[in-house]
Amino acid sequence: MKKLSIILLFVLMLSLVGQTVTFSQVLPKVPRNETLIVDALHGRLANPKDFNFWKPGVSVGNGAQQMLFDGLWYLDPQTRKVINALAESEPVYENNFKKMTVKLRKGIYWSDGKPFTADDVVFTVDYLMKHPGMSYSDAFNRYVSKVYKKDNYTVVFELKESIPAFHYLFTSIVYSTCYIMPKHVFEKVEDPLKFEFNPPVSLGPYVLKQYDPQGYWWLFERRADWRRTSVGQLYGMPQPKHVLFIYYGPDEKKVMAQAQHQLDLIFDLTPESWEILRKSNPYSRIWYKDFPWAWMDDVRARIMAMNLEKPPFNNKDVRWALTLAVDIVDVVTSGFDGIARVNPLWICATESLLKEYYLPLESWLKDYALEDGFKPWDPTVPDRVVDYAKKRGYTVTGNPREIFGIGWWKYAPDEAEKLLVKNGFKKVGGKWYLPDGTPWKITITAPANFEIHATRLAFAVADQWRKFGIDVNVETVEAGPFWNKWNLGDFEVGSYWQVPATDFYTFVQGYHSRFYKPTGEVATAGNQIRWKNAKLDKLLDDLVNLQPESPKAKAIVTDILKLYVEEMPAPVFIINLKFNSQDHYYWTNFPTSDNSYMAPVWWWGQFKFILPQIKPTGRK
Amino acid sequence: MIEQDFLLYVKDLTKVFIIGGRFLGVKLVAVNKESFSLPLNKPEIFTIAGETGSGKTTLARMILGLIEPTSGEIYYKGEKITDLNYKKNRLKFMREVQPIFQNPFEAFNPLKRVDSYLFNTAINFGFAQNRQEAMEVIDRSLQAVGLSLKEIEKRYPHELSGGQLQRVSIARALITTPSLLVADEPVSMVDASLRMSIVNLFKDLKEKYGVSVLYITHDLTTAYYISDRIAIMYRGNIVEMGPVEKVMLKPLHPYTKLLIESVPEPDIDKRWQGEIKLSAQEVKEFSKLGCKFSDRCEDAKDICFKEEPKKIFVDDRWIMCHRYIS
Amino acid sequence: MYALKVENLKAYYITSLYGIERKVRAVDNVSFQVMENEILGIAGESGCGKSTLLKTLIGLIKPPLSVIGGEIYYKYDGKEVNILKSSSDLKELKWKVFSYVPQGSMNVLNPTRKIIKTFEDVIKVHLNVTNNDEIRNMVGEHLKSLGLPLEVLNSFPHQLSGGMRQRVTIALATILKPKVIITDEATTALDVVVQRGVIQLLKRIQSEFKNSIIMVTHDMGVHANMADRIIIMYAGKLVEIGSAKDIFKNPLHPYTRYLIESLPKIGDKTIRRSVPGAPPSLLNPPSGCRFHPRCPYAMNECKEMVPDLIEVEKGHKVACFLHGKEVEKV
Amino acid sequence: MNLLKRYIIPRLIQYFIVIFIGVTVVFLVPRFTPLDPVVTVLNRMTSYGAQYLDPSAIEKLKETMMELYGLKGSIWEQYLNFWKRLFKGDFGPSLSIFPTPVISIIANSLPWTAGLLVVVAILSWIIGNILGGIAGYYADRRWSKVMSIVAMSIYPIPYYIMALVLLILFAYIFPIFPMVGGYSIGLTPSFSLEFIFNVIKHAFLPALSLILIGIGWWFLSMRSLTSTIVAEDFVTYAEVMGIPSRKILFQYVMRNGLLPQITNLALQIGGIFSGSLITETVFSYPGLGQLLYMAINNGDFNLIMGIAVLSIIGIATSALLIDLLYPLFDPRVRYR
Amino acid sequence: MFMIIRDLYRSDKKFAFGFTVICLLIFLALLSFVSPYDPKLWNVVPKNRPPSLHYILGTNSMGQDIFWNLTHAIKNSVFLGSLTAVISIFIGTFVGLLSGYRGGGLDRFLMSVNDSFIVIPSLPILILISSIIKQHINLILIAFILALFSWPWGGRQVRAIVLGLREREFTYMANFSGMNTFQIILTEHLPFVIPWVMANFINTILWAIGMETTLAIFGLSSLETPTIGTTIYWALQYQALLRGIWWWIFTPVILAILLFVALYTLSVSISNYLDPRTRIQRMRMKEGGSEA
Repeated sequence: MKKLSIILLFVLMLSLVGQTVTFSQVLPKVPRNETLIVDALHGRLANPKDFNFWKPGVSVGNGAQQMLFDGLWYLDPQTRKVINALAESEPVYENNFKKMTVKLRKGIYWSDGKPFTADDVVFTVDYLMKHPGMSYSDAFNRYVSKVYKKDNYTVVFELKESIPAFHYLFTSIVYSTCYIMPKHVFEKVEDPLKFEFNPPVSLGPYVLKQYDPQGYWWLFERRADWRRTSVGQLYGMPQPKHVLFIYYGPDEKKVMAQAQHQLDLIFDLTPESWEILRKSNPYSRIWYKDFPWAWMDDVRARIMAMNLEKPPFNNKDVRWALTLAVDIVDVVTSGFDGIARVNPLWICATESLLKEYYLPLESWLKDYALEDGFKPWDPTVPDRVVDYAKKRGYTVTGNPREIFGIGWWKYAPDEAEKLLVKNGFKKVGGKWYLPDGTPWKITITAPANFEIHATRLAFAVADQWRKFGIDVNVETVEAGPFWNKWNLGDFEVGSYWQVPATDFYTFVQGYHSRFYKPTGEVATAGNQIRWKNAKLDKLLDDLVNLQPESPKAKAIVTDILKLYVEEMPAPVFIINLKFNSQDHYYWTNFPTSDNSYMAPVWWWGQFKFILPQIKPTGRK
Repeated sequence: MIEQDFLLYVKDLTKVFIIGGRFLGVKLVAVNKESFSLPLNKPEIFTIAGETGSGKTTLARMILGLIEPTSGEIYYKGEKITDLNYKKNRLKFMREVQPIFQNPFEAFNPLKRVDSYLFNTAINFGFAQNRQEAMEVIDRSLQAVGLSLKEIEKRYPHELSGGQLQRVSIARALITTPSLLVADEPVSMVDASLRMSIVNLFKDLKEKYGVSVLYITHDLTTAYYISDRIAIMYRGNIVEMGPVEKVMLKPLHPYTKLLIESVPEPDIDKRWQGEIKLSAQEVKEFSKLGCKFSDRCEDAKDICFKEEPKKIFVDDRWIMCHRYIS
Repeated sequence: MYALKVENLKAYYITSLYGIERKVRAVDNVSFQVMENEILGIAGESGCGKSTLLKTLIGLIKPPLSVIGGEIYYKYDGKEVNILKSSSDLKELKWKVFSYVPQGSMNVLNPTRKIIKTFEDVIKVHLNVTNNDEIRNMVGEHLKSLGLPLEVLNSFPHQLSGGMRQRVTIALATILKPKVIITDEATTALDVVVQRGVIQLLKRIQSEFKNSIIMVTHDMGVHANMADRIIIMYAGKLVEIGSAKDIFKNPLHPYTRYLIESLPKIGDKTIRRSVPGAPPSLLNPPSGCRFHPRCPYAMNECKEMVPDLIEVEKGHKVACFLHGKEVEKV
Repeated sequence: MNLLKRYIIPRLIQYFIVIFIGVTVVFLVPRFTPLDPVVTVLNRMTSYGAQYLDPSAIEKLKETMMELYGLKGSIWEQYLNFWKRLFKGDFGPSLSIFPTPVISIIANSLPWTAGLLVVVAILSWIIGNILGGIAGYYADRRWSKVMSIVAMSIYPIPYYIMALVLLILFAYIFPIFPMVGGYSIGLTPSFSLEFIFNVIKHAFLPALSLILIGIGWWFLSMRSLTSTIVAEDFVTYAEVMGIPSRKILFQYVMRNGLLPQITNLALQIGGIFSGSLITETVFSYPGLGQLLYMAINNGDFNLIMGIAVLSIIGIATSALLIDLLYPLFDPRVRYR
Repeated sequence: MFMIIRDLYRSDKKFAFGFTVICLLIFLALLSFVSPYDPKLWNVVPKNRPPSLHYILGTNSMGQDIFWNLTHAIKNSVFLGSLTAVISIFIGTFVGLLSGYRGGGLDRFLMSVNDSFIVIPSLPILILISSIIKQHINLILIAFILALFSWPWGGRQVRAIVLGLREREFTYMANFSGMNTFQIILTEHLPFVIPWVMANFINTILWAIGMETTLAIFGLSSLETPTIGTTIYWALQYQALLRGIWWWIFTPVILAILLFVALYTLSVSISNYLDPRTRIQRMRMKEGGSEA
């Protein structure tokens, strides 16, 4: 035993020495410096050869949507810019949003040489409508009354009702969208549910060269006719000749792989894994050059969702009290080592949305007072986090308010106590009792293994509430059961990611009381916290008839955000962190904080537009 | 009903075992349609003698109800044993018929005190209501075998000699005042120097307490010494059965003769001469046609190899041999 | 001329189990000789030490058994070899000079190998023959001479009957024609007819090879039938040695007398009595003559002193104060 | 005929009963839980933001999926349907990667699982038993004790840690072996020497980690088996006969000790169908284990059932086979 | 009892070793009751400190003292293992005794159920069950689930032994002494099965601790309860291995090894001690009696 531990210690010593050792082995047959190696989002796939994305069970994050498919529009959340990909321009609505006309880009060809035309778009919609069980089938049947081409490059949709955001079905906003099918392939397919679409005919700038039948990797090769794609027309040649999507396994292995320069882009790491990588590979970078490194412009934020139908969480005062009982800086520093951007409102505090919504609301927030006159806003949060970082010896460059957020709610246990006492709660011997005299116990439901930041937030918040005097238990739940509990409302407090960003318009629709489902029924519309509010209904009724990005719509969004603060249905803590590490050893000019031309996201479809902008370093 | 006139009446009893491996198992007729009886009013010691595998132990276990016969019937005082062995009647039956086993060190669980079996028997069969009463009952039957409760109380089997243990075992059987003891090789594991103490005990039981004994043994010298009647078994058949003096001093069946000649006598003037024929694979003999002994019989005739001989009554005994038919 | 000589042998079981130490004097100061070309019977109750004696004779001395004192000499190439002194000598002697037929042949043959394999092993070790055909011929010859069927060689032990297994074991023990064959209750578990066959086989082997057989059994009938000389053991000691005739016709020791007289005979229904009492524990053997608690003739001196083995007639020795007053020297 | 009636048929009946009970338990366990594959799939879709739909469209989608997944109807109906399909050798479509048939998913991964685990099972069985036999026979020797201590110390190391340490050692610090996959990217599967060598190189670390743990187990059990066999009469008699100890060890002691181990080996080989989850996770090695884990996480009843049923049939069948074939190994069972 | 332990301790080196280590571990487990920190709380001590006088085994990345957490881990792991073993052995032994003694239809029925549980692949089903009931999971529940899959092995083993005992003469003797089935299996057969049961008991403890570790590595255990498994889980979560926080990851591993070695040697010597053969030998040695 002693021997064993000595050997293992020796191993660890060597690991420090061995960090610089490079060994080319993952790709013996393809030149490494012409290849970009990307972490596969979904891990291992059980059906790696299936590229029929329009089937419900097919995942596209492992290269298909980035390399092979193309959609009409992309909305980049980092810059809030719309990229017109297959569409030449933004859609034109007529007839009170009951008709949408799309102009298509010309000179685009499928990888098998067939031209891309309006026929493909029309076919995609018609075909999916005809085949129930396929993705989007139900959606199109619900909205589309007719789709036809006006000419080879113009498509007209006639809709059953007024839908100002219909084009979102074809816009890649957060993750994926309805990509366009090749008519000449699918028209021969009788049962698309049995069709594997392999080899895939691509519209994107790459073709599938090889894949692992066991689902660990996919190798893509740049099309010789890359110019005849939307990417080629808009941004020029994608730089890597090959792109390999590969799943290395657990974080340890991703770290080791990037340290050996065998993995250029990683989806997401734990803070600890990033710490190791940061120290072992000087070429690794995420977003900020220094502390806090991580990319914090993701399109979801982490909340403590309370089931508003379960007492005492149906009481606004209780929810506010629980919010004020949390020292956000403590949560951020103990749970995340200070690597976080606080996110007080019901919209993500991304780089662009901070400017668009947060700053205009700042003065309102400062003045906002609870019913008893207590002003909860705390603008000192970013400075306190910076203080912590300095104490830890990190350097922080840049504006703390842009990095760490403009502020959060005060840590005010006194006020929290006041709110609770007002509602009949009692604190005896440092422990809280419910108005009925029983000890107050809260169970926080958190994801077990699949969302590590949510889990850590749950533990950190639990820590805060315990210190406040509540008996808190954290139950960590596996993905399957977690979704079930989450959707059925089988939780008191749930730690999850649930805040809209660029998709605010569609996202909040689900909170309309029309779609309300009581606890115990599946909340299909996304209102898992069971929030019912007449004021909200009214605002949503107005919003749904406005074009998403119009100034009027923005005003309503702002009203919804205010309403949210008043009601505090679920405190939002921090925006999602992503430790999506880039290795600048073979390739460089990935999007970073000082070059934020696009969201640094390799699992979204828009990754194809980053590829022409990166540069080889010339290292072999 | 004829069977009511007997203490034990065994009729056409057959037991077939399937022995051996899963693929090459052999059907083995351990007991082949055998009948015999013990009289009701006159206690006697009836010996069943034979070699290993002759079926004598199987016979005993069927009588005790430990294994079920393949066919045939056993009547105890006119009642079928298969009926008696239903749960309710089982205790009643065991009160009447008790076993003595071969190896006294095996018959007592080595991890338990010897007296626990005595107390269990006394209480379970209703001969005593409590430990105090049981002690009396037990002591009485221990006295009958020449022991006392003091000698064996709280002792473990290994603390007693084989002879003592076997006597305890008999004393336990006596607690229920049975009419029949089935003693399966009761002395074969007891040292020769101590054997007679057990054998003499059976004689006493018969004479003093009127207990009949079914004495199963391969030891012909003790069989001769105590029994009234004897049955010689060979490969599942009783080949010769009759009064012990007749069968053992004037054996008629060639097997009985061979058996009796083979007993090594403690007399240096009676050493064996010549050699005898032995079988290599006994199992095969069980499924043999004709007389099972024909292969080893010195004057076997053709018919001996083909036909199983019928039983006939010759010179006060039943015998199963072609030589005496006609 | 002796083939085997045992002098003042003391073999004790010394065990220490869970903190309890004890010494079982299984063989206590035993001396005797085995002559060439004789059958020597050793008789006694279970627990008298006769099996232990045999274990030491074949060098199977493993803890907890240990030899405290004494010598065991075999004659080998005209020399006296003390197997207790040198383990390489013991190895040399095994099977060539002495062999062993154990009790319970069921378990002494490897259940997963054919009989011939075991013969091959033995021959390869001791004779440097490596050719399997040659071995097969040799073994075949041997079996034929013993009147055993050749098929047994290709059988597994479980295919054979108990008697046949015992005879195979005897064949195995005699294949190298050793000077001394040591048998331990070799016929005990067998049926009388089979027992008779085995005894006759042993006798024939002895008369053919002119070697010595040590025959341990508690069955006096077998001794009467086979033995040239007989040793009576009681509680780890020799109490009487003599020719078979002496022992049976004129037993001197009260124990021997009991042994013989308690045996029933066919055709004789006179009442027989067992030896009274129970065999003693070897852990704490009785003082003085170990038989005295069971002896009807016990005198005072019997309780205190140990009688020495003295020659009463020629070749007939007894250890009993009824026949001599010599006290054993320790 | 007699043999068939007397032994094989009852054994076969028992075989089917055991499979029936086992499969039923595995069928019921996930269904008596709140796991709902439809909700899981819906959530995955909406949480990745795949579909920008009016909530009412999601309702409709849910209905469609229930229909397609065959989850409509009572449990009893689903159960009957399941057996009907099973008799046709069909496990239905996977629910998480709908509608790929479960059988093709399994068929795709099974060769890797089987290839690795069978080789590992046999190798560790041989090595562990030989070492265990030697250590048990020479139990008093110093080196034997050292071996036992090493085996006792390796066996309880949590397998994940063992695998990870091996990986860090030989794929990272000394990058001798690859970190991921069953063969190198760019190679096409073929029976060429290059490919086979490549596969072996990839399988080396996974196999090594499994063998190390496996050896520990076989070692310990064989050692204790041996210690009882050494006390048997036939071993003592062989010693008395002067047979050399090496021969006694292999022909007398180990030969008898291995017999019970054969049954255990058969059960282990029968159990490979559930794959080796941790190995596959740590070494990113292809196989069934991870598929099963993903299936569990996604509430993919059909895939769980497919793998579990195969596993149950696998173990039950190898138990049956070993029962029937055991007489070939053990003459004691053959003739009695 | 004390005497037995003393005798064993003096005469059996294996026992002495195993017993010493177990006592040490039990002592550590008892220390958990005076632990200055609640194992559920984070950030009670500075993070990532290597072992020192102040923090004997260092601290982890969650700001917990590893030594004090470990005292809880030992207690919980051993409790889990023991509870699993008790349940599993209780069912397995009873089923085995009954099935073996009664034979016939009951035997066939019980063994079919028994075998069905043997053929069900346990790890996946354990993962499935524990992933579903994850939120309610606690050590007692885990113990019950684990027991569900461990009893059949013991059941088979016990049955095999009883099949041999059933034909022994003392069973018949007990029967003819008027004893009923339960009396016979409990007083006649159980003592013979006890050494197996003991060995099985300890093996089940080890198996359960190992299984819990495996489940924990997948995050399927009660993560807030410190056990050997969850300690490893958190250490892996925080990449203790690659970050060189060796004191965090190797402590539970070494603990697992110690526990295994100690329990294994104890199991060998205890089952040897309870073996009927040695028991009889021992009784003989105490009382005298014959041998040789």
